[in-house]
Amino acid sequence: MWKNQNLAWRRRVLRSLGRAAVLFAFALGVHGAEAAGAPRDASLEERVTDLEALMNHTAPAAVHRASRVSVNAGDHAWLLTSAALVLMMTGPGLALFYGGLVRSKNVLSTMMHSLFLMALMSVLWILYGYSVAFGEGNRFFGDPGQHFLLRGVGAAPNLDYAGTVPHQSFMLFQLMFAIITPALISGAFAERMKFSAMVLFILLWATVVYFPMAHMVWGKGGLFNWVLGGAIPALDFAGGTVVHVSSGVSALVCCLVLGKRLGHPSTPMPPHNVVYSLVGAGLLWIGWFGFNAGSALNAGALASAAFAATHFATAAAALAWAGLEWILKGKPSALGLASGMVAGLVAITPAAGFVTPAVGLLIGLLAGAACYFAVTKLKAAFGYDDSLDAFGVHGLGGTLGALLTGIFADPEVNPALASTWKAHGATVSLAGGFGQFLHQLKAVAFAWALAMAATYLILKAIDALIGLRVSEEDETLGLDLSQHGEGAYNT
Amino acid sequence: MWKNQNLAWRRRVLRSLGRAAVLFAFALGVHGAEAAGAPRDASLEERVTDLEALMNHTAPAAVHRASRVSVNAGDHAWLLTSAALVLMMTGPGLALFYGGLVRSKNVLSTMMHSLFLMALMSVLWILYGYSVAFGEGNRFFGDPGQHFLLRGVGAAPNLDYAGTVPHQSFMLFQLMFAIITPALISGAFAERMKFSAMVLFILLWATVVYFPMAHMVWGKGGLFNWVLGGAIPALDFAGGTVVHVSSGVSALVCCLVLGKRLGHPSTPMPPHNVVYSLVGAGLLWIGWFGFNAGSALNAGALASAAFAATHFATAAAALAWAGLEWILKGKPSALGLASGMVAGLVAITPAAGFVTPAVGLLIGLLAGAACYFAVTKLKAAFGYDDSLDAFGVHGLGGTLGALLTGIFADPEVNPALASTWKAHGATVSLAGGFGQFLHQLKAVAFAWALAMAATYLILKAIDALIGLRVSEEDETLGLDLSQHGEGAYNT
Amino acid sequence: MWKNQNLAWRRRVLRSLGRAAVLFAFALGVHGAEAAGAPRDASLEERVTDLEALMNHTAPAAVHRASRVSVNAGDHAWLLTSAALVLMMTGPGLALFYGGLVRSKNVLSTMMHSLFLMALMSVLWILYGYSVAFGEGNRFFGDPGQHFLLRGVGAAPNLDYAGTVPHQSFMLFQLMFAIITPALISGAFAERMKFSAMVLFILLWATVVYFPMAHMVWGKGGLFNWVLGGAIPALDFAGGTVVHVSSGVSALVCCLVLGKRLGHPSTPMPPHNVVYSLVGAGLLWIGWFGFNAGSALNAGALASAAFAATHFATAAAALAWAGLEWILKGKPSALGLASGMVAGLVAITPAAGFVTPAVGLLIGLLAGAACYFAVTKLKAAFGYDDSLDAFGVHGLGGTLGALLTGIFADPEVNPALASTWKAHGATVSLAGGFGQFLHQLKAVAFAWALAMAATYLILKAIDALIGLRVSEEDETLGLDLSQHGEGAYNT
Amino acid sequence: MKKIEAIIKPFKLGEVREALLDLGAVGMTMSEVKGFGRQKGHTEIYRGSEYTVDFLPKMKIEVVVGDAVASKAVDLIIKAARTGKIGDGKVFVSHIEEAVRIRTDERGEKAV
Amino acid sequence: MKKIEAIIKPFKLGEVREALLDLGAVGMTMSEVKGFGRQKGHTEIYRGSEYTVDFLPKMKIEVVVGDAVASKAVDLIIKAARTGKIGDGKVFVSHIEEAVRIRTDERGEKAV
Amino acid sequence: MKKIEAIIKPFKLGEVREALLDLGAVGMTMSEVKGFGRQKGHTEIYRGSEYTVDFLPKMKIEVVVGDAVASKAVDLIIKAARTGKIGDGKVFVSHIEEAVRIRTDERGEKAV
Ligand SMILES: Nc1ncnc2c1ncn2[C@@H]1O[C@H](COP(=O)(O)OP(=O)(O)O)[C@@H](O)[C@H]1O
Ligand SMILES: Nc1ncnc2c1ncn2[C@@H]1O[C@H](COP(=O)(O)OP(=O)(O)O)[C@@H](O)[C@H]1O
Ligand SMILES: Nc1ncnc2c1ncn2[C@@H]1O[C@H](COP(=O)(O)OP(=O)(O)O)[C@@H](O)[C@H]1O
Repeated sequence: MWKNQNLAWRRRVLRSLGRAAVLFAFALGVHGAEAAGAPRDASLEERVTDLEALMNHTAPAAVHRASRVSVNAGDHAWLLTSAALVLMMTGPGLALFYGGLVRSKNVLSTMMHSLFLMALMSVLWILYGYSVAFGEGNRFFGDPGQHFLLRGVGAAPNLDYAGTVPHQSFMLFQLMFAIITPALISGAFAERMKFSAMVLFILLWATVVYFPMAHMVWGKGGLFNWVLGGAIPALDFAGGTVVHVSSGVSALVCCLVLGKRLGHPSTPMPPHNVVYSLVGAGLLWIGWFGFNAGSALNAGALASAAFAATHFATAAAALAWAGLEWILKGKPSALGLASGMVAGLVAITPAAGFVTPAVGLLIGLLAGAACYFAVTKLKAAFGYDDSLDAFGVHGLGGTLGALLTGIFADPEVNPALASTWKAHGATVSLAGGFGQFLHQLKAVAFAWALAMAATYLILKAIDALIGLRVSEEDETLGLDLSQHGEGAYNT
Repeated sequence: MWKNQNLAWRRRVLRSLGRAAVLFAFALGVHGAEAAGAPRDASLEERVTDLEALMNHTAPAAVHRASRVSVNAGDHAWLLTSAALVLMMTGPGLALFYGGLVRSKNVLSTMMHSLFLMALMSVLWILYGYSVAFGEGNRFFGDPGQHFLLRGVGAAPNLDYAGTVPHQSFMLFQLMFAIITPALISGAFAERMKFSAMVLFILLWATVVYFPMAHMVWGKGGLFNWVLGGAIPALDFAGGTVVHVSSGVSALVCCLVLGKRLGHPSTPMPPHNVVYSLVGAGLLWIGWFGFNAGSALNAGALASAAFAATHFATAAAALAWAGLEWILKGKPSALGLASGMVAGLVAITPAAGFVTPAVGLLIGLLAGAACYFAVTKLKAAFGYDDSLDAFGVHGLGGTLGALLTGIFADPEVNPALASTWKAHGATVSLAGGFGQFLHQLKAVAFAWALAMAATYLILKAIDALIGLRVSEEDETLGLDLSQHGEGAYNT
Repeated sequence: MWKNQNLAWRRRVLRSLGRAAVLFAFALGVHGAEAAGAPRDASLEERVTDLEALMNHTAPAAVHRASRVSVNAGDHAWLLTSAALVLMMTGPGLALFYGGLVRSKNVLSTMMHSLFLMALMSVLWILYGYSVAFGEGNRFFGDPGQHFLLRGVGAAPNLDYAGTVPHQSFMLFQLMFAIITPALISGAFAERMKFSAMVLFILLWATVVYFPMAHMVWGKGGLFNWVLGGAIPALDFAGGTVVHVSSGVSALVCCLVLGKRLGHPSTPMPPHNVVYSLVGAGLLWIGWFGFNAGSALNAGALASAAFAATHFATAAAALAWAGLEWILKGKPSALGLASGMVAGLVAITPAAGFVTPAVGLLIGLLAGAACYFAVTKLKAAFGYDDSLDAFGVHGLGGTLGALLTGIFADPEVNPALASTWKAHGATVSLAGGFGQFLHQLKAVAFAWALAMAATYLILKAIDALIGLRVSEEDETLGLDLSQHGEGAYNT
Repeated sequence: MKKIEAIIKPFKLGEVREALLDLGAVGMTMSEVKGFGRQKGHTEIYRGSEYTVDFLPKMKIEVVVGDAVASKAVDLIIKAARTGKIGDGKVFVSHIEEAVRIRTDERGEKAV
Repeated sequence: MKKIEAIIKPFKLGEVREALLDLGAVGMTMSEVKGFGRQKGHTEIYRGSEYTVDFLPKMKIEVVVGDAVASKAVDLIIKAARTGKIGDGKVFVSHIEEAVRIRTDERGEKAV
Repeated sequence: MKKIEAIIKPFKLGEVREALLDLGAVGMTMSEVKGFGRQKGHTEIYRGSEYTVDFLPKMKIEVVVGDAVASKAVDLIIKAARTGKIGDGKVFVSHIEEAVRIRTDERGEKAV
């Protein structure tokens, strides 16, 4: 009785809030539909077995019978912590890392790329992004309306994705990835893209590149999903193809389509505040523990392994980059060290939960060296103006990591590798080797192709529609003033 | 035998430390009085039921019988993490957010407001603050001596407040709230208040406003406590009235009593470093997950719901503020986006554990818009100089959030709403609606009244005693040099 | 079959990577050798007892029988979070704290000291550092080859060190301590040491001071280990002797051997950016919760106690330092407050898990005052140039804390104190008192002696070999340009 | 033409600018400088080491004007910048031989 | 000797420097200044309070040259600094009585 | 009166100040500038792009003194600022027609 009145009241309030409210009221009405049935009796032994399962980070067998406990608080604590860490990577982490690298007249606009996306991507996510990425659908994307306003995403774990934590927390954790990925691209078009064009670009890019890629690699039934029935099982622990290849390759297209910054390369454009970039790099390293070890989706041994591989790869890549500078240029630079860190973090991302710390170290060394040469030689050779090296670090580092994952994936680190392999027959080997290398290659190639084609088309469309670049005058004045009407530093 | 010698030795050492030591020795002596009796036998079934209870974030029934396990490590991990996150909101979060907004000659004094309170409030807390807030007492405040030097606050959970984590950790988590609340006020009197007056003001304000408000809303038997027997059950998940209304309204009184900064409004006083403010805002967003999702006091489904509502409200409010700027001023600013974030975080605070993500989004939209107009129109219309908009954002955002909580609170998100409601009879509805709206209104009105009256009286008293404002000369020179004898930037 | 092919393939790839690969292949081959035997049957009661044990943060008795669950996810979540927090202390925490204190021409080189060590120490750790510190060996150091490339450090808990989390996570947590300790020293030689000499120095110092000290105090069978059979049981919860005495005393030797900075003390060398230092101090405070409360190695009551003692000591020390400035100099400074925080954090480190919050407060007060006088009077009296007061704060604060731990250690806070005490007979008392004070004194004296002797010899050797100091010209130009070829700030 | 250099207290910048605008000046150039003079500096303390900062933040305004208005300009600046307290600053006047507007190549008084 | 002071748009610094080098100048000194002139400033908004920034960032180049090359130098600077848009800046020339190279104590035109 | 402008190496500021004080100067004004000269700049590298920084940080000291002491002042400054290494800087002397102390309206040599 009262409840109905209550709902009616709420509806009255909402109606007065205009058209948008219709959507909300709908969502409010359907919320929580997934309530579980009343628990049936379970024997004491079953109950103990259920507890043991949960403490081993597996959904209790009891879930379809009479689940008394469904969330492992330790797993959940780690997942929530990780979600916070991953968001911290974008703001303030990436915002500072990128913001320090540009000239002082563009620092706010560059940070805005990251900070605005924290808001924008969250809204896309709740509207259709999560549905496209993790809803049920075909092998390319999920049903865009399935989780509209997050209906059906509640307290109960989603057994397909993360059996011991609330589905809602899994959704939140994944959102943080959807936020940082497009923000990474912004390194390529910093200091010259119109803010309105940036917003439109990311909106479309997320819709046709990120959400589908996430579905293909991590979504149930996705083309490249290695545990939930993908035709081409590709290993991507925390986002080598989904996050780094997709963003890094799109970044390359961005700087090619937008063209160079005024004055590049004749005028030097050194970072206006390297301290910011070092702080940003530090926060990225810390936050990346949430990114990679959080991708275990529980606080078990796999999280530990991913944490370790991440850490040693990062250390090794930092030493590789700074060491090469030392050898080749005579001095190791702080920015070089920080760049190496990021390169290592990128390359270990797809591999983190599949390889030993020693292999992590090796991947880091290779990534540090490869990205160093990409940024110093390749960019110079081809002459594109990748302002903050989004392609050199994320595109190439991600590609390298994704391919090496195929070679070094180790069932002793991640036992799921062994079992899945058998399920797929002898020709499919997930535990490293040439077979898996080919799967990785296909997934990477697909990600390259999708990112290049989609980015190119979207940019061309936006250019025709509203223009991509700010005017020469605005670029000279700086984007902070011309796009946002504010200056970062005043006395 | 030896133990007595040991105590004697300790006392000897302590005595030599002067009069203060007497208090300490007393505290040392009584510490740990709450040791549990020896466990009595429990059946295997009882033991399993106890484990299940604990894993479901409830204190085992066994606690009065033969508790073998009393802390859920997952809940505890999340609570400790949250406590750290909430402290991070004050230092460096708020310190940077506020510090960036002032002129460079006042940045240290502004950061000092936050950092000094991290120390000061902690000492008040251990002396009497925690006792007043969470001790047993009347409906307005707890017995100030009950937990002197934290006696009686030990390893065993306090079943009234948080049944699956050590009482001590609950106390720590709550302390972090007591730290940030007065620090929020400092935005109103920045750039002109004497440091000594600030210290005295906060000391008194915390004593007569914060600790009692916390008791009334969250303390056992408090007037507005909705689960532990309050006469006017008001919902305040993580501090809408306790934290934001109380600080924001007091902020308004502060800027009215102190008067404008020299030169305001004819001389523009733009932020000296917007980058700092953006970093601060990012850290506030991250830290607020600890604030709101930590307020679930465990790592269960409620933490997940609070995390989600917080996140989407913040994103929506940021878009609302920046969007309004874009529409009305032609350009969305980075500082506007960041201000919107804070507005959303504030408004969702009382509602976080009671509403769905979709409602969170709605609250965020409303808060972003409301605070935008408060800061741009209201302040200009009334002409007070709220240096950093503590009232416009915290006072109004907090009020809005507290009232909306009454409307949108949803028992499907927080089942406790339904059960408590029944316990209070049909006239009392906690699950949203007009009845609850009235309760919220009363609590908010009470908080407004208390904050206004107390702040006014305290300020007047201090003004008479030692003066509130620095001299004109000191204000011109800057508070960093005049109050603290140091300059922030040197070459 | 396939597995062999797979290994062969991996080896083929690796061989082509040159000589280094031999080491890796070896490590890869032996990885995971510690696989447990198949579980034998356990009764239901045993299984419940095992779960209870684990939830009480103790390894299940079952581990040698038929362990079904071996990791407490809550404990693990807290340990991983703590590891991330401790790394954050170094980068960006310490990097910012120290970086702000130097002149702008040396900020990158100073931050580089911290950031480079994040990479360097990690590599030493995986090669032999962890083995020397925590491997089995004699009372002074562990077998350097035991855990080469982390073999034998896997998912299973190490029952000697941390029974409810993966051994690998314990190793990671300890690594973060090995990173920050040498970074602390850098405060003493900032603004004048050659980068190459710094690298060589830390490499040797970690090898002969840090890893052995960690073994002696925390390693199984170490000379000063109080729970695993040390001859002189010294209490050092989170690193009073291991971290702060060792680094602080070495810092003193460094500034004596290197000599003063050009212009010291006639030319004032004020911090170039106090804001950075305040942010750094804030991050240190937050991160230190991981350092100290994480050192409980689980999320039980001890973590709560360590968290509380840490927090109140820090608050008290900050007030003590700023208060002394207020009384003696007329103004409390922001940098003074921050310095007090660090002093409190340092002094409570050895005591954190052994003392009550009230005693924490007391230790903080003493540490704040003691370090204040060390930095203002002692340094001036002796005239050494400890650029950033690494000795005054860490050397003296650590010594004070380590000694006070002997006096105030309380079995009601840490029950292990009582039990171990009995095991050693009546003459050995771990629970505070004169007996334990003597043990502490011995350990501290040993740490002083080792740090002084080793640091002196290493520095002299490096000076002879490649020289310790940059040229006068380079020092005048600044280390950022002369050592790293980059400037922090550009327009 | 004359170049007037005025070293003033920073917070007086607005008033001096207004005064010059009232005079009809259409251009001026300003820079942040540090001044040493009778106004004694302040003491700062960093971790116990106390030292005096003698150089205080000042603002330097440079304006080139025609000979005719120079002395009027000086008077106006002085009036606007004065607080009567020590440290108010100085005005220096010197001769400028040539002035050119870069945009148009106009020379002499037309250019200022 | 003459002192040439040129107030230019910051991004023109490189070109002006090249021009002076071409002339054979071996030294110059540059500082960041803020200019007020016909080029109107821009509006900034912080949390709803809008205000005009009249002083725009400019670069001041000071170069002391021998009398012989002064007018040539002025012309080169003007050419290099011109965009033709308002706000291009000014050049002022004044007389220098003595110049000394600190290192060698050389005086006069040898010193510049 | 004469204006002495000295462009010196930043770390020599203290000594130059002392020298001027010894002479009896009671005021001076200082600013941070960047100098280009024979002293070659240094190379910086950011992510592989190497470039030369030609403009080095210098300190400019301006002091207006009576005609009588001008040459003495120049000598003292030179002595104090010299390291003998390239890049020591320059001193320029020019004529000042009028000086005014804002606070008191004192004019001429009394004002400096
Ligand atoms: N002889 C001088 N040459 C150059 N600048 C001067 C000279 N005397 C004073 N100044 C400048 O004028 C400022 C104010 O001078 P000061 O002696 O403090 O005050 P007052 O002129 O009111 O006595 C100084 O800080 C300095 O910048
Ligand atoms: N009379 C003046 N004295 C000193 N500086 C001037 C004067 N007039 C102009 N300036 C400087 O020249 C700059 C450009 O002048 P402005 O009037 O904006 O452009 P334009 O010379 O192209 O008309 C100004 O910003 C200011 O720094
Ligand atoms: N002709 C000039 N005009 C203005 N400033 C100059 C001139 N020549 C040199 N300087 C300034 O003097 C500084 C030192 O000059 P430099 O040629 O490097 O050394 P040195 O005078 O010892 O040969 C330069 O960095 C520049 O700031």
